[in-house]
Amino acid sequence: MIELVQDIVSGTLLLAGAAFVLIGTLGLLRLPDFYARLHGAGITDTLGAELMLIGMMVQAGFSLVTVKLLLISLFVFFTSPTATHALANAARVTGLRPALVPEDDIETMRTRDD
Amino acid sequence: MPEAITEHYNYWLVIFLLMAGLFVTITSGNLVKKIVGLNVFQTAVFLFYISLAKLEGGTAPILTGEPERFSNPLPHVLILTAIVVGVATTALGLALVVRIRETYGSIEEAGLQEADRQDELRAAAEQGR
Amino acid sequence: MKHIVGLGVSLLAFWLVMSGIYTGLIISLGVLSVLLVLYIAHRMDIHDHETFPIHLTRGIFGYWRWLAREVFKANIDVARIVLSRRMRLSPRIVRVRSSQHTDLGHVILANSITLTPGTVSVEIEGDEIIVHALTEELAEGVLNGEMDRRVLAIEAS
Amino acid sequence: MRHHLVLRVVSKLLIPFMLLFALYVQFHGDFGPGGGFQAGVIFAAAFILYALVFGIDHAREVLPEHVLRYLVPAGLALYTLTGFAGIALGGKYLDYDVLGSTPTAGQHLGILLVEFGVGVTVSAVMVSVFFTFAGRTRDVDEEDW
Amino acid sequence: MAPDMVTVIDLVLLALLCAAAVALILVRQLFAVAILAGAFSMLSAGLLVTLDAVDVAFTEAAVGAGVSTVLLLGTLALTQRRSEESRRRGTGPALLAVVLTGGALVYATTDMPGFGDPEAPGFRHVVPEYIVGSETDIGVPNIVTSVLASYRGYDTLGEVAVIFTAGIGVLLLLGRRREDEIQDEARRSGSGDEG
Amino acid sequence: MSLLGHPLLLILAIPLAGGVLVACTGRWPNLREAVTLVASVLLFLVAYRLMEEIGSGGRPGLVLIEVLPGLPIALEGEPLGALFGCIASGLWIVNSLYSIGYMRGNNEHKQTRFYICFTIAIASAMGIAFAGNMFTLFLFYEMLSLSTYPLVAHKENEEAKIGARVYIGLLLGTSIGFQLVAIIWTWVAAGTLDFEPGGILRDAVPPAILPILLALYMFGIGKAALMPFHRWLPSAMVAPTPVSALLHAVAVVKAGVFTVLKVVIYIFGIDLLAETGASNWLVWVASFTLVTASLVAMTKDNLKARLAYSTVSQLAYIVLAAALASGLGVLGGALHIASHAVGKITLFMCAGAIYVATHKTEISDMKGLGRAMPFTFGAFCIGSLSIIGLPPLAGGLSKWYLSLAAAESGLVIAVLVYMASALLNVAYLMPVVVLGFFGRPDGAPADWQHEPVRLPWLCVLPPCITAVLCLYLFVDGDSVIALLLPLME
Amino acid sequence: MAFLDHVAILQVAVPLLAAPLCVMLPGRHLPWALTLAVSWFTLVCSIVLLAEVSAGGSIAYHLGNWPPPIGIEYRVDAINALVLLVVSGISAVALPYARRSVEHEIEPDRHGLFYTAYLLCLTGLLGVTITGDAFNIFVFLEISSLSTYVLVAAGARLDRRALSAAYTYLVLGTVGATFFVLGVGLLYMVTGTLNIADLAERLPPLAESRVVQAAFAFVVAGMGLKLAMFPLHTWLPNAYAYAPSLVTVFLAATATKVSVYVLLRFVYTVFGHEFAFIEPVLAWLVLPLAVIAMLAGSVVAIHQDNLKRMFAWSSIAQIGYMMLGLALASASGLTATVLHLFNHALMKGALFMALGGVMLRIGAVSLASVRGLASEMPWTFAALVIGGLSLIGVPGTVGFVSKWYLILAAIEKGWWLLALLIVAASLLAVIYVWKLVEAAYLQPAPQDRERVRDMPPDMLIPLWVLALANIWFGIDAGLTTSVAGTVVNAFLGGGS
Amino acid sequence: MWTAAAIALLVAMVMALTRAFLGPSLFDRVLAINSFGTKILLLIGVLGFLTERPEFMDIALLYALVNFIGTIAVLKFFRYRNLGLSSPAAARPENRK
Repeated sequence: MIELVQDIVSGTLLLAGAAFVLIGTLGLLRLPDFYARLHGAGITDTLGAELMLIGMMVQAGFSLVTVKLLLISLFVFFTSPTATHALANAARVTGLRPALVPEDDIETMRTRDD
Repeated sequence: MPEAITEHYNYWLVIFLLMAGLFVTITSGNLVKKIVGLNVFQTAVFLFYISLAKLEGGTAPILTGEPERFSNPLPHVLILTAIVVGVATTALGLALVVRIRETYGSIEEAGLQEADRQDELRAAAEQGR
Repeated sequence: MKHIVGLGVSLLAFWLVMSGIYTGLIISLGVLSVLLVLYIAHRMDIHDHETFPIHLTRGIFGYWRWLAREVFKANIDVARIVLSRRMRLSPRIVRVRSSQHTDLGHVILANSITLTPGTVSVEIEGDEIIVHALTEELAEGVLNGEMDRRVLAIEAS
Repeated sequence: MRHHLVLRVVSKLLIPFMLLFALYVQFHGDFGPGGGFQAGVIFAAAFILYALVFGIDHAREVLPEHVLRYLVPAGLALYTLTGFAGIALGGKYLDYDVLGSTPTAGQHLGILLVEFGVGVTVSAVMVSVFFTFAGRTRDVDEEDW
Repeated sequence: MAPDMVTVIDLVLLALLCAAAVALILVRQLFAVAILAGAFSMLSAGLLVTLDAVDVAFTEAAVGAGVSTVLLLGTLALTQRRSEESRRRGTGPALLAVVLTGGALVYATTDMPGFGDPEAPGFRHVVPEYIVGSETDIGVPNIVTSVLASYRGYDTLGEVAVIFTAGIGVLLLLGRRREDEIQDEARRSGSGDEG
Repeated sequence: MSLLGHPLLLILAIPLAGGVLVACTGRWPNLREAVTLVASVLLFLVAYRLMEEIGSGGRPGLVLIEVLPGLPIALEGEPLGALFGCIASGLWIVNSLYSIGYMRGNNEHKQTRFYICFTIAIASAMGIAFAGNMFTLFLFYEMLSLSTYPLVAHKENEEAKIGARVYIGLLLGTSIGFQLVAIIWTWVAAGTLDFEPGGILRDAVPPAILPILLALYMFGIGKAALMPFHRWLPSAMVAPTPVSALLHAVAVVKAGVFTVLKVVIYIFGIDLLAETGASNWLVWVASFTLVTASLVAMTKDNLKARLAYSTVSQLAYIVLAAALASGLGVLGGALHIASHAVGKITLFMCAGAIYVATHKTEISDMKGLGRAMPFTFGAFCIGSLSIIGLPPLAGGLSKWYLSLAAAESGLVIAVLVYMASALLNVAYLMPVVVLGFFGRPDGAPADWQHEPVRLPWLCVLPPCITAVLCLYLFVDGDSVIALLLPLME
Repeated sequence: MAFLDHVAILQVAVPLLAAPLCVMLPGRHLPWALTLAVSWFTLVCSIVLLAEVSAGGSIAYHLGNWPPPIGIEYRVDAINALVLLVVSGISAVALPYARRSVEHEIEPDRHGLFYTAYLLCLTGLLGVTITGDAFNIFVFLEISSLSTYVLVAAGARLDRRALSAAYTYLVLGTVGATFFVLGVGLLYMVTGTLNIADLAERLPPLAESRVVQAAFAFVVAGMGLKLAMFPLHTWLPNAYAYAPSLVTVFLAATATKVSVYVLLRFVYTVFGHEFAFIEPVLAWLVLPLAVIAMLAGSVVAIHQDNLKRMFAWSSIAQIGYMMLGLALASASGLTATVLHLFNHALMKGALFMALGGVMLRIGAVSLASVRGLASEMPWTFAALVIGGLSLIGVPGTVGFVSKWYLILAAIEKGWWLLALLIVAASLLAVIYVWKLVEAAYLQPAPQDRERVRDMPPDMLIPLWVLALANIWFGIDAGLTTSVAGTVVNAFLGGGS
Repeated sequence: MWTAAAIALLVAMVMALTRAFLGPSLFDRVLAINSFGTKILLLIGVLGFLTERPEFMDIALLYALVNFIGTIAVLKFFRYRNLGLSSPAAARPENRK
């Protein structure tokens, strides 16, 4: 009985996570410019990954694997926004312009004293 | 799928990989790319070894206390060693590329050959006097 | 000192939960390893409050709960945009005030912004965070200052 | 200017765990995947991260070059000496059986020692390779960019 | 059911690897080459996991994610970003060599034990002794470790020597600062040599 | 007899030790040349004693070291070798004397190197003379080529360089290219390389193959200067005259024809050749060389060049004799080695003396010179007559036996060639003598017409000695023939 | 006695231990002294080993005390004892020579690293030679190769082309090693073992297997790259020409020899010459390539101006000789190969040592720059001439002995043309050696060159040791031929 | 369920790799690869469950820890054109000791 619940819960989480991963990657593929794609990738990294990891944790029950999964999710939680930020920052420093941003915003970017 | 394919598809893809890596290594005119090609080539060979270690229905060769069918651990060991060798080669190759760039000002094979030729001519001219 | 002990304890815990093998040898090796890492951390000079924000533990879980909800909502929004046939984007760059007093606070805010899909912090400039947002609504979500307040709150605790 | 605030903070948080994870991998090679080489690489990766974020000069202060100079050969020497220990104790080269009271204990000790040797050399080499690459400044030609 | 899925994953990863390899042939930008190399490493790590080679996968992951990309970028930082190759030289002979290599291997595959075939000699000879011995002789659950460090510990010693060599080599090649080198150069050409 | 005192060892050791001593005493020219002379005299004494021992039927042998399994460096005395050794060592004394005069008279550079190489060359010649098997012979043969290279290139100018290049190229080329192959073939076929009376190839090689093998040997022995591999001889004329004497008379070409005879007698066996007719083709080649070289010699105005072609022609005499594959032929060939040696060395030393005195090389410039240098031209005359084959000079004896052999073989061509060549000899040698004594110098009068010719006595004496030797060899011909008789069996 | 029990492993383990110690040593002289001591120690080991196995037996040493197919085994028989002797002997002779040469050519603060790399190279070569395990060969091959790349690149201080040469060598060498690994993998696939003796036992029933055939192809191709078999030789000339003198001496004398040894080992021990498919490969592929190498290498050598390059090309030709003997697959042919392995090391060692001395004195080694130098450096050039004569194959030198057997092998088979081609190749050698001789002895010295002294005695003595060895083993070839005979018996006599 | 997750991940990987190939900017590639790494991590986790081997988690953990080093190197690469020189942190006076 418990196993069944475990299966259902973990399955749901897993599939939901997988769906978000897919959507996020679709965004990565579809969105028009680099800055926009960052957001798409963000979906994968956050909700998709975390949900899947939680799903796995549920499946694993109380064990060493769960602990490791928990650690993984923690680290992903810390590193993925950092990486995204670093990348965005690098792009900005190099002067990559975001598309579809109103002029004045671009000006904001330009006036940086780099 | 016919048996011949199911039994060997893995090898064939690995072989394709190997050929691609070798191709890049030989034809690329850029020294860095050559090294990367070499890496791909080596990786393909590693995968080849690991493929031949795979056992149908087997599992990672770590004893768990239950009787199990394990994939062959020996190629894994060999490839561990080979990967290390590969990394070492890559590091050394890249270091060489850096030095080449510093002394020649180019990391293109064509540029290098041209420079070497110039060296030769200069040496000949110096000694000719 | 407080920080280094805190770091040590958490490292030891990390080892113990990871290890799963509790023989004398392994545990003693673990202790040695933790000591080594602490020594290196000491040399690296990274065992200040930023390394192991032990002082934040009280408020952080509450914040995470809130953040998780925000992240979830934003995710749905962005997912909808991605899935829509014509992606209606109005990307923009906005400057978000970041009223935190510490670097750590700024970082928590910036990372939280990045974590919520639809907004990515591009740069921290003084007391402002430059954010790229996918749509106007999403930009509003960070501009309203709610996140800033909450981060301030845990920072203060 | 406070670029990379984020990086700095997150790295500070992560690096100790990476280091410890490396050591975990080092000492749990008997039970799961991993061993000296992998541990060495991860250990080095942590250092590389530190050097990337805090600068190579800081990293050199943490791990001075003269220390590195001895760490690089130390691991290999440890490994080789373990081999010679086998001979000294009446066995063959790299014979671990004679190292301990029982063959199994000897094997354990031997494996521990050699894996540690691997780890030390690998991490030291990786770090020093990175240091040499990153520490080599070059006048940037604008045309290259 | 489960093994089938593993097979599918295996196949897809391999196909992606091949795609990455082809892309590598086509790309000119060195930075993209570096990035592709990273992808390549990740894919092969994944593939190695599906092939049960966890230790190898672990190594590949550590190396690929931690060191090689950084090294490649470091090299690019010290050299240049764009590959200037305008034409490929000697594609004909190269293709011949490549095709010969591939042909020889494909020729060999027609006679090989099948993929995963438990009757392959590799599973019959020597290895059973490792599997038994790892527990009885050595007492280490990870057979790879016991083979690596004990049965074939000497190979591993060689491996450490190789990595040591690389370290020494890089130090010998790049260990001096550029300024020292330029000074050395000037000194040599200035004073000349005496015996 | 202790090994160290073994005459066969001494025969190698004396010149080599002489070489070392020369190297050590290079700074004091007088001492250096004294060493050379002492060594040459000692060597001749040993060689003479050996000849006596062999003449009385002794066959001393000595195995030095086994290089490869079954292939030792072995020395062995036999009549032909004893004769050659004796001639070479004897002429070395004369040539040393002459060298001293020539080198000093000409103020040549790097004299020490010259003397060292000279001693090594003599040692090699001795090694060839007393080689116990084909392998040892080959070893010393190559040593001879190499040690004479610096001598040929002695002048170190462009001309010398090119000449020496041709010299070493042809000698090494033919010896490695043909001779070595032939030797190895022999080894494969016969399983031995020892010199054995009657040959070692009987039943070892199918008769059809014998001519090919013989050709490999004959062309491989480049020192015998069989056409078309004769070019090195004229090229080597750039060398100082003592060297030319060494090449033409003492060591090199003699080593060549000596090897030819050795191969024919001890490897193939006269009988085998006679039975199979494997050497018939050689008759033609040798005859062609003989006649052609003589004709070419006539066209040369340079005295040394003319003498060089004369040598090519005279060598062909001996090869032709060997090709006749008869006991008489062999005897004649052996005799001709000796007679040509003394004759030719006389001629060369005379040519050298002329050069030292007047720096003249062209025959047309020597008109009337004989009157200024009567001794030199007198010796030249005797030498020429000996070469031509007039009794009572050495050449008369050898040519007599050669003609006999040709007649005995029934090969008309051989007879014709010998006869024709005697005439040709006259035609290219006598004009020198005639012009020298009776010619009237044309053009501007040369120095030697006004003041007496200054010549070191060491340049005059040696040709006179050898001229006398020409006579002596004829007179004492019987003892030489007695020595050689065992060859005819 | 413990030393005798463990001599096989000490041979490799001692230099391997010395390498990390060497890098810790300060200064310039200590690393050199350590390297010297280790080299001499390995020489002693290899002499002991050779003495023990020369009766035809073999020594086995089980590393880690695991019995062979399970663990790695060291197995010494006549052939690898001989190669060990070559490697350690050349190293032992070269090191006294090295001190000044390295001081001249390597930056003063890099000597520790340089000698460490050298020790690793030595270790690698010895390890490849002595091991009885196919994969272990690869590992030690890579130790030696990686250190070789570094050592070659160390020549960049004098000529930057050393860098590009090292790079080319690295790429091709790695491809070669990877091919070799692939071959070994295929063999493992069908036999389940990596031990060479075990492989030899398990392969014969698989003679028809295509996997084995492919494995053979890969091993040959891989080793062909490593040993610079024509047309896979492209890395060699520049690598030898621009490497530091010591490195050229050591590599030219040993590195390719070790690869030839590995190839011999695989063709004759692992596969066994009775394998049906090997004969045609040898006869129709290796043999023609060897002949082309012999001729083409010499022809190219004739046209070189840089003397190190000239002799590097000559090495390619000489490798052709070795491959030819191997491909002839007869007793004499193999004898020739084994002898030439040894002999060529002596010649090239002496030649490159002499050139190193020239480099030391006048800083260049082109034909133009050595004009008239013989009178200033008489001893050096005398040794150079001896080496050159040996290269030509003049009797009384080692070159003659190997050429003798090679021609013998060709004639035994009745292949006249081949015998003539071999001879023709030696004649080509006459040409390039003579170019050098003429330049050094017969040309006037250039005006702008200052007069120089001959090499210092600590460099001359090693050089002359090798030069005299060239003559000694050419006159008394008993030792080498008896070892070669043992080897050939083991390879051809009654299967494996 | 695991199968579905695995397939979804594979599809996502294909798409991410496509983005990496397409570019157009370098940052797009890096982003794609970074995201690709996350997927590999997840895939390895899923594989661990598929084959019931918990050891795989260590690999996933490794990726979680080190995957972003590459991205940071890219950042440094673009920002400072050098991996070692003048780090941002070192540039801060207060951080210098």
